[in-house]
Amino acid sequence: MREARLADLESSVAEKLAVVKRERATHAGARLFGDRVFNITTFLLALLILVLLLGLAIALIYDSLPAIKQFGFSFVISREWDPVSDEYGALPFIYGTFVSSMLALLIAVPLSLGVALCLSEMAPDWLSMRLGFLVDLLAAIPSVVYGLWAIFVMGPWLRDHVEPLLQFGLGWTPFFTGPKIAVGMLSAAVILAIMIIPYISSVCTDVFRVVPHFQREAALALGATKWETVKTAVIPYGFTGVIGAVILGLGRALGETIAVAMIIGNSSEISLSLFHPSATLASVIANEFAEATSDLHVAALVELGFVLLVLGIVLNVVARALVLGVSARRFEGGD
Amino acid sequence: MAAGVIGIGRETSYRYRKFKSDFMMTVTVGATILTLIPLFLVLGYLLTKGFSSVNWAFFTHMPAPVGEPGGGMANAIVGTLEVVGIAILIGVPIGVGAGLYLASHRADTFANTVRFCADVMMGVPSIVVGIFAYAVVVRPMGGFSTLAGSVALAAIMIPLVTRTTEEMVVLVPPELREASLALGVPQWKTTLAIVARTALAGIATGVILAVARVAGETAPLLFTSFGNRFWSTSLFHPINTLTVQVYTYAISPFADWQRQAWAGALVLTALVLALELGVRWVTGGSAKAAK
Amino acid sequence: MADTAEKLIVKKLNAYFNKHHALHDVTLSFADKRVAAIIGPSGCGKSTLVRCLNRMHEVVPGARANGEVLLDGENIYGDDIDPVQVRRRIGMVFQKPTPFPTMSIEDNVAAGLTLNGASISRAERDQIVERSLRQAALWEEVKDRLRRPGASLSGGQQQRLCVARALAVKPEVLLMDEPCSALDPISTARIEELLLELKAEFTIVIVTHNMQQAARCSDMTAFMYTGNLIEYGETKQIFTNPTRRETEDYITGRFG
Amino acid sequence: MADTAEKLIVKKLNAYFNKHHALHDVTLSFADKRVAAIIGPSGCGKSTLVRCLNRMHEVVPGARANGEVLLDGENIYGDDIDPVQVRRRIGMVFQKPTPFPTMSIEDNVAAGLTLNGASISRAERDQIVERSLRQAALWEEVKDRLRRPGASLSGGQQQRLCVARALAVKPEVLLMDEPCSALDPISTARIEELLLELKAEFTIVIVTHNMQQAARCSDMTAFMYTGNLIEYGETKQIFTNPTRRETEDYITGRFG
Amino acid sequence: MDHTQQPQHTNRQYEEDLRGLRAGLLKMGGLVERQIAEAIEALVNRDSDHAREVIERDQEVNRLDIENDEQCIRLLALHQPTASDLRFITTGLKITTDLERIGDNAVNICERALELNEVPQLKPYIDLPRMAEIAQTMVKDSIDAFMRDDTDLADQVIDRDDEVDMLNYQVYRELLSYMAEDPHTISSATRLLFVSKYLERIADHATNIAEMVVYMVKGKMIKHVETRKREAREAS
Amino acid sequence: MDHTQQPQHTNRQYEEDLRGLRAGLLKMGGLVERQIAEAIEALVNRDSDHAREVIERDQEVNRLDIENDEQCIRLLALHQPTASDLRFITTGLKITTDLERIGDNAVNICERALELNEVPQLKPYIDLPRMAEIAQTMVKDSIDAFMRDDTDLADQVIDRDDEVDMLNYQVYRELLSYMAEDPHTISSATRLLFVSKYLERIADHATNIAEMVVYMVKGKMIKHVETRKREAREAS
Repeated sequence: MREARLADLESSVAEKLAVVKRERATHAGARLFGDRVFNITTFLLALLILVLLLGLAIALIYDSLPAIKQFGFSFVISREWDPVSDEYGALPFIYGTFVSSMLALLIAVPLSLGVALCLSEMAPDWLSMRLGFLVDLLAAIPSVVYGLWAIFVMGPWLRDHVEPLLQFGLGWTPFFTGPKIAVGMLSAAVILAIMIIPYISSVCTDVFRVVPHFQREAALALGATKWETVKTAVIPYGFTGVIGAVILGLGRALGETIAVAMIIGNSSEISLSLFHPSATLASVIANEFAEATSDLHVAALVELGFVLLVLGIVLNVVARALVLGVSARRFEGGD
Repeated sequence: MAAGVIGIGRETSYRYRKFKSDFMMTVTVGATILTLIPLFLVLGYLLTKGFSSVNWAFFTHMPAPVGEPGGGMANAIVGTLEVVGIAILIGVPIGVGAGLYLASHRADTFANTVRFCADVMMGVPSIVVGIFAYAVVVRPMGGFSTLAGSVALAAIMIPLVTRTTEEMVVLVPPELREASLALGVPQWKTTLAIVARTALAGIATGVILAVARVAGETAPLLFTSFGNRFWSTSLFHPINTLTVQVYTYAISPFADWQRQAWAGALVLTALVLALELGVRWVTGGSAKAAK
Repeated sequence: MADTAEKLIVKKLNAYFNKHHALHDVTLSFADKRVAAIIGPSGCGKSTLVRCLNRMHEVVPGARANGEVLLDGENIYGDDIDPVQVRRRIGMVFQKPTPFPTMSIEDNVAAGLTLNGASISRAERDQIVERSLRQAALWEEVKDRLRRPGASLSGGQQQRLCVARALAVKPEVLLMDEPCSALDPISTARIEELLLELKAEFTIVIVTHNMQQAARCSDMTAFMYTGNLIEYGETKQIFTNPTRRETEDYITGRFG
Repeated sequence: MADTAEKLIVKKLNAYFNKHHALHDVTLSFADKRVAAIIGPSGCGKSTLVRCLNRMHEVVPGARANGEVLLDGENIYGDDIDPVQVRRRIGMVFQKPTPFPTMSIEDNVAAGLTLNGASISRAERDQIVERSLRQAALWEEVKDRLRRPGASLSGGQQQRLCVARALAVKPEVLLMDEPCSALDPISTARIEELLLELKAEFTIVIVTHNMQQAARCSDMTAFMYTGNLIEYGETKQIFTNPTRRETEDYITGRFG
Repeated sequence: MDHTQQPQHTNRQYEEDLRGLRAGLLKMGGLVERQIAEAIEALVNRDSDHAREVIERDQEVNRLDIENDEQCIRLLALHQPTASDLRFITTGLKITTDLERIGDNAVNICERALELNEVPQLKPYIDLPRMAEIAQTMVKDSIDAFMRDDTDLADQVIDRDDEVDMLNYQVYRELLSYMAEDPHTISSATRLLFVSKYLERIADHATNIAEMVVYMVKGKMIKHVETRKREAREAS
Repeated sequence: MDHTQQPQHTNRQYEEDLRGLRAGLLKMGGLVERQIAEAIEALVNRDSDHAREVIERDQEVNRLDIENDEQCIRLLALHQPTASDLRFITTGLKITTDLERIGDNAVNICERALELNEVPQLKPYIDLPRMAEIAQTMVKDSIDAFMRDDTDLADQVIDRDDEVDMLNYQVYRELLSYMAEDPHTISSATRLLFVSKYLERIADHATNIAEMVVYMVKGKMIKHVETRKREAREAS
């Protein structure tokens, strides 16, 4: 009984398979059609990304044309930024961007490496997961929230506790002179550092975690201590990734807008003192764009945006070159 | 004779090596603690300062004029959801489709160019994307609008989603693709039903993280969706968002507004963290892979 | 058809990876209901040969092949032949077990049918799943957990699941590309045993870098070297009295 | 010291992974200048045993071991013994070749020496590098490209590079944990040949899942099963006339 | 380590090939026993046709010998046997040769029988059938010992060889006296002498098999210890 | 496929073990040749001490037999030989048995010699030394053929067996006539008959070796084809 039913089933299945096969034969064209439609659709979507970036560049160039025509190259070397007299030079913001970012990296990179090594080498798995999660939370907090906290909590605290100390110890240098106020270059750099640490440390942690366990074991088996293992096996193996992480952090720092705009003080003066208010490319756009009335002012701000875009592209290319260079040395040798 | 070359006497003393190792490893622990302090401080202030201003009115009322106490951010909350929602509708299909394309064309020049563009886009400061949206949407349409804000956020999301999708799909072992082809399944169906399906969890995670990221953006919205003190859900008018509202209130000199800013920040942070936590809860902590 | 008819006849098959000429004029034939093993040192073209037999070779960018492969007399490299169809008649199992991770055990087995949109009833589907799993000697081990994910099985079970999946579409020939190289000895033994059972119904071609495996479970053995078929004959003859010096040297462990 | 003195004596060694008891009271000894092979099915504890011999076992979280392992009579599990120092006397080579990818070939070989920043002269360093590479039978192949990265070598060469690296710190015992399982047959043959040369100077313990490999190149063979040492004896005796039924069954392919 | 009780090989082809070898050897053993019995029968009954039949049937023995050799080599080449399996196969390889030579000896007996049938019978055969019976049992027991890994039985076979040697010596003395009495009988007697010698050789081959069984089971070569003992006895 | 010209094995231990087996077999072959020669020398010279020496030396042959067997099994167990190596080893396994039995036959000759020395010499030995010489060369050539994979030489050995058979028959006829003439010689004559038989057996063993060499080289069993031919000749 059961056998008979099974046999029936079997033959009906066989029939259906045969039908499917026959259909296949007649629908070979349709099948290829499916492949073609799919390929063309995804191709067009990919093309859209190309168009987006090109459009971005073209729109920025086009909108900044009045400023480019007016100031030419002097735009990037001029220290004057005066909307009242329609006189625009970007140097203070380029300086501000550069200094605040570098300072932030200086603070963030060592700390990030420390965090990454602690999470990948020291903490047991369960703890490492939780700590890593907390660090990632730092990255998730919106920058406007950091800005808010910086204005009301961090800035005043730096002014009251850190800046006097710095001035006492290092007041003889040009970097720690002038009145101690809550907003300024130093505050901006510190908040930037706090904001980029999770990015750098999270990438570094990942990079160190994917260092194969056998690489560590190889070093341990040679009689290495924990630190020697890190030095011999872990850091060199992840070096490329660490570079990538630092550049990623730098990119963040350069482009960060709102938190910086809220704490840097927005002054278009260039001062060596880190206590002095300053401004970055992004912060000045954020502050002035919506209120800019003169066409030249808007064009100048767009041109600042264009400078930022160029910086972003350059950084990306440099990162690629560095990373490729490192891996090329690794895999092809450099004698 | 080479025999004695690495005699123990020549080596740095083992005691010193051990000390150095322990010291360095302790330093890393210190760095971790130092890093986590700001997190707890930020969260602590948000909770203490924000909670006192969060009440029912905050969610249901419109912003109050200067000098009048009370009021809320109802329009900003709805606005944020609307701007971000439309950005998802624009950005996710493009990002996922382009990601699939990149994943199946790893080596050709066009794909490499697109991949490069996506990477550059990710590195472009969000405020620059705001200028772009201003140039292509705001100015042609004659004014700030919800749509302009969404376009800006979508432009930020697209490269993120594209690259996540590609990476997740590439992680799918090529053997799976071959196994499916060997069963006589056509290419496109293999890509969708096997490869993309296998990477789905990762792709979804990436998408959610991208959403969390743009939901916290302020800069690109400053001169696209701008801000609106009144109720608006129209695509073509300015719209209020949490981030812009918090920014405006934070830099205002009024204590009432500053209090409101803390409350807004708390809600905003809660929203973003909820997305992050949700992803983590769903994927069991493997959200890392999506970055 | 007689039991030992030639199921698959390969004539002057050449294969390339871009400029690299990977197979040179390979000519041999595989008998129905027999296990044929292909052995040879790494890079000798044994995997390429077997991947040419169901047109999987050309899936890799830059790879192409020409020559004839006759399946029951029909050239699968003919102009009007759809490779997708060929692959339904000639199944394949790979080096690494490749269960589809998002699918349950039974969905994996039925994947070849459902992905091609065959409309089959639940009962039919269940029956095919059971038959295929039985053929792959996996039924007893998994019948109580068919809904569990395929990836929850051990490596050896996963490989047998892949065999079941290949069998579900009722192929005539089964190609296996080093199916045991990722498995432990016990799982390997299971797969080898399975081979002996499957040959009652299928034509089997297995690529292996393990000479002993070829010796243990094949009826015919082909020895390949630098893309050439050096010798093809009965396994016992190849292992006790090969006619070519190259085979002799390889078999007895006298490598270059 | 006589040539066949017991170099390493293991007494009642027990090892655990968290709750799992991986080695049960293992007692055996390894003679100087001999190759001992450890065989057994997957999960029998053979890798665990060999990793206990230079205290690499405890590197894995949750892993611990107790018992005695006497190296020249000194218990390496003694209270005042630091594992880091033990590992300089007992070298190890792993399953996968593990050259440090960022280092050149010569830096890889010298890695064990320069770990702690010990200052050795260029000449001394070169000399050790050459000696170690010669011992590992790799010198002729790489002497013209010592500055090239270790990862540029083939798999088999990488594994010999790892052997050279282990030898550079002049260990007394060399442990090998399935050193050939990731290699092709020709590279495997090279490593096996190397073993025969190295035993002139070192005590060698090799774990292998390949019985034939143990047969080919060891003097003594230990058979392990479910964490127990079942039998230990001369390789020829184990393979022709084992005393324990379990060994017999495993050796002749009568699994479970 | 009785083979019949051992767990099966995981590789079924291997198991089957081993079984094939066992069957081949058993069959050959049985055939050879029959050859011995019938050769003596042909001799005793002076039945030349029967003798020719036995000679003809030796081809079957030779065929089995080749088959068993091939099977052993097949097993060695394809299955890489070790331990007890290896000892079984190498012992099989040697045993098949011994069995084949026993077969040859049966043929030789028949050849002598044919020659003897040309002349009148010398005397009634008493000792020779007895020798043949013992030799035949020894062959049977040695094969049984082989199949059952039974060293006790093998030891018995080895012990019984003395009996055959003694009978052989008796026959020899008896025939010598016949020849001395009547020189006409010399031709027949020497032929009978050879028959006795053939039987003694058959017993020797059975002993060899038994010794190899002991080696196979215990993995220890005993044969030449025993041989020397035996030789010492013979030489005395 | 001369073994000496083949490329080396990648596994040096394997190569060494194979060389060890070749050396062991060569040594045993040489020793056995010497045993044959000296046994006949002892017989011809009626030198009992010499005969006892030969008998004593058989222990050495037996030792080598065990050694070679062990080496073959070692090779089979540890190196999984195939193809020509496998044929070489299995042939070696069988050859060592043949050589050992040749050694036994030499011992038997000496035993008869000792017995013969108790009584006066029957007649000068002419055919026996010639037989011995041929048998000895056959043994030597068969071993050479084995070592050099030389089937031509092996064929020669097989052919030469006929010569020995013929001589054996001659000796047999001659001794029969002696016995018929003088019954007192019966005891000695039968012993010489046995010696002749032993030599014939030695030649048979050499022939067996040669046949196996042909198998080894050509991978084809020829032995029983030849055997049948020979048997046909003998029976006629």
